[in-house]
Amino acid sequence: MTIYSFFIFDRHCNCIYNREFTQTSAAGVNNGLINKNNTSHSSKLLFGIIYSLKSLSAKLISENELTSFTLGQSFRFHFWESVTSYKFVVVTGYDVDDMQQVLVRLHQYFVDCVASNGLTPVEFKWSANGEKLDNVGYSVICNNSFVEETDQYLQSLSIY
Amino acid sequence: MSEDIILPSATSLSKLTIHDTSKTGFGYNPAIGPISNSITSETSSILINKRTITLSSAPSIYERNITNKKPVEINLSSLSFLFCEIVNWTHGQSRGIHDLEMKLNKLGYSIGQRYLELIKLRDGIKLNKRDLKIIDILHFIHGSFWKSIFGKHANELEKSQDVPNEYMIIENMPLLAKFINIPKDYADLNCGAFVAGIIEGALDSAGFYVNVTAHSVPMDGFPLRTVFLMKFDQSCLIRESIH
Amino acid sequence: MSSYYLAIIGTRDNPIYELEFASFKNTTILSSPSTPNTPPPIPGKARFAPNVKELLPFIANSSLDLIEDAQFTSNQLNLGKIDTFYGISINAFITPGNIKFVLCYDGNVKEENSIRSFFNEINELYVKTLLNPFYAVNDAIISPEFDLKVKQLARKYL
Amino acid sequence: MSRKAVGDDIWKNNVEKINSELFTLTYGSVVAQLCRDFNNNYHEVNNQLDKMGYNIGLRLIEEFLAKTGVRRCQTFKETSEVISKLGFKIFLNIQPTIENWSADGKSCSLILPEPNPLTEFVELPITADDKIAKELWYSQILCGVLRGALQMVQLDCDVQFVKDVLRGDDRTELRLKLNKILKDEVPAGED
Repeated sequence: MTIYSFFIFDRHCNCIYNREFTQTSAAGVNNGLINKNNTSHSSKLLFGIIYSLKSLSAKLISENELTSFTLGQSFRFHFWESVTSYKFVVVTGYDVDDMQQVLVRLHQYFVDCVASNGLTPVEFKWSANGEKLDNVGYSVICNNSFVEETDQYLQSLSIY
Repeated sequence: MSEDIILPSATSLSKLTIHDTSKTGFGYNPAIGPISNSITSETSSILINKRTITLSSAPSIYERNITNKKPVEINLSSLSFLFCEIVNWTHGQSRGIHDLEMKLNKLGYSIGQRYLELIKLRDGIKLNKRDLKIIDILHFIHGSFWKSIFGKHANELEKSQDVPNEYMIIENMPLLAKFINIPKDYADLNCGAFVAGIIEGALDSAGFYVNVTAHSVPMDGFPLRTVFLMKFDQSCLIRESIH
Repeated sequence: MSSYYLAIIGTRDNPIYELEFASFKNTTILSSPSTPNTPPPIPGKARFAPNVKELLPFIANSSLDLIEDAQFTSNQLNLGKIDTFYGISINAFITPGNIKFVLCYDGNVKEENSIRSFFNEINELYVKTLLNPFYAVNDAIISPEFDLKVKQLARKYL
Repeated sequence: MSRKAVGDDIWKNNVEKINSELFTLTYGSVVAQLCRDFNNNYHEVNNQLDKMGYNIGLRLIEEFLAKTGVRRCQTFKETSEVISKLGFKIFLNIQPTIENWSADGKSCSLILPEPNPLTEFVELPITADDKIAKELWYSQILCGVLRGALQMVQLDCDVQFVKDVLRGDDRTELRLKLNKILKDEVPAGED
């Protein structure tokens, strides 16, 4: 059982947070990558798959929300979306079952550290070179307390 | 503008000219002087017969009870959201962090002027006194003033060991800083500048000319601990040595 | 029956409000035999002699020195009677924010308690004025509502 | 539990509260400063307050949803109920009444109680020219907050004041109009 990565997409389809964990025996600070692959092909692909699956599941079974899906025998993608269209995705080993509570908890960190903190942006308009755009702030979450607290939380889980 | 920087008092938003005469017979016009509102036979009869008259269709602050009304509460988040937006907006208007802090100080200043009079008024006629010594007014600021605004007393009040005109009020858990995580491009901004302005406005009004700055000095368990450093004008010290 | 001049003076010695009035009390008793040509006096209207009237702002202003002396020696808001000048008595009051209320009046010794109550209530009116975000310290108080309230207090207490 | 009861309950047990006066004076200080900065051009002041409110709305909605657990509303009537009984209650401790529904059910009025935490202590200055009473919407920030918050839940709305007791009107009335329900944005290159 493993947690591989954690993504947040905003309502403009941008990957505003991307955290990839490198599994080492010494779980702790700064293992892995933070916001390195937000614009990567695989990030975009992931969003595309989620987008399609979400539409599909809404068409097939109304009242049912997409929660997770597996790819082959190695990965399970866990999905939760806020009413405000922030999409939270955690990628784990395929043997991890339900992560809904974890995703809701991650959203709470987002509320406390990002949304409630008026000096960090919540509108993440995309700029290709990662530059700050007028009045819209940075394109990714680069708020230390959010990074620290979510890292700490995810790494404290038994499935990590 | 230069005057604003020395004494951050606001310019007037409403002015009357010599041509403005009151239709109701009430209202003072400084351009005309006491003739503008002298008692006429109409106003006299209104006053004598205790007639109620309506001067404006808008509700009047003068009809409200401000001294012993039940305190109304709102969500701390609302203030926090508002305050952050003030900082963001002010940031856009400022040339650098120092300028931003000055502007926040100025906004707080006018609030401090108001709070001083309001809180003293609420002490009631018997207890409402003017403070004559620096130490007395500081006890007031650290105590009932702080409590009225922030719901608790400030944590400490200290006098500088080395500099005779310096005092410090220390707050371990500043209310407004709670949700604010200063991003990198705000450098060493201290949002306490706003509260420093409130203190400065109150002290200046009370006749204790002072410069107040906010400094974050974290301690174990109190990452947001803030020291408000007050440097009093020499004239205050001279006055104390005379009286 | 005496006449009064009230001045509220800002922190830069600038008048922010003024009012001339006379006691509203005993107005009926005073119906002195006036000639048919002169209208009866308006109750509450100040009857300072013209030469005194001109001097009132200056009298109020010159009392500021005395008030400032008291400012950091007395912790009371109400300073009581601080001076007399050519038969004009002067009472004063300082708010915690150092706004001064000066009341000049002719005639005899006044009921100090009435003046104190008058001042205290004006102080409350002043604080209400100050709480309005569109009012700044040292602005003239032009609100008709304020003027009305002050006059009502004058009628009530003096 | 009724919506009102839910709002009251969250307000009572799940909100960190402060004395409203600091908020009132802070907001007043900002409005007065804007009037000076924009040289009494009140249209610009309204715009700026609206913008600030919009930015607040974008964030406030997150805290709101996290605190209330509200999911998507089925009708705009339901949305307006949530705004009044939960939103206003939790953030400003007031509950505006909703009335004046349009026939199509897409616009309604919120009547704010007076005084409220924004306008307590406020009187518009009366001078010879009463421009301020004709042009300034003192509480305009609320329009921005609602607009921003609603946009985040995919409701594109117009929000504006139509009456304000500060201007001498009989009540303070805010008009809410639903323009359209926004669709999920589609990633670039996907159709």
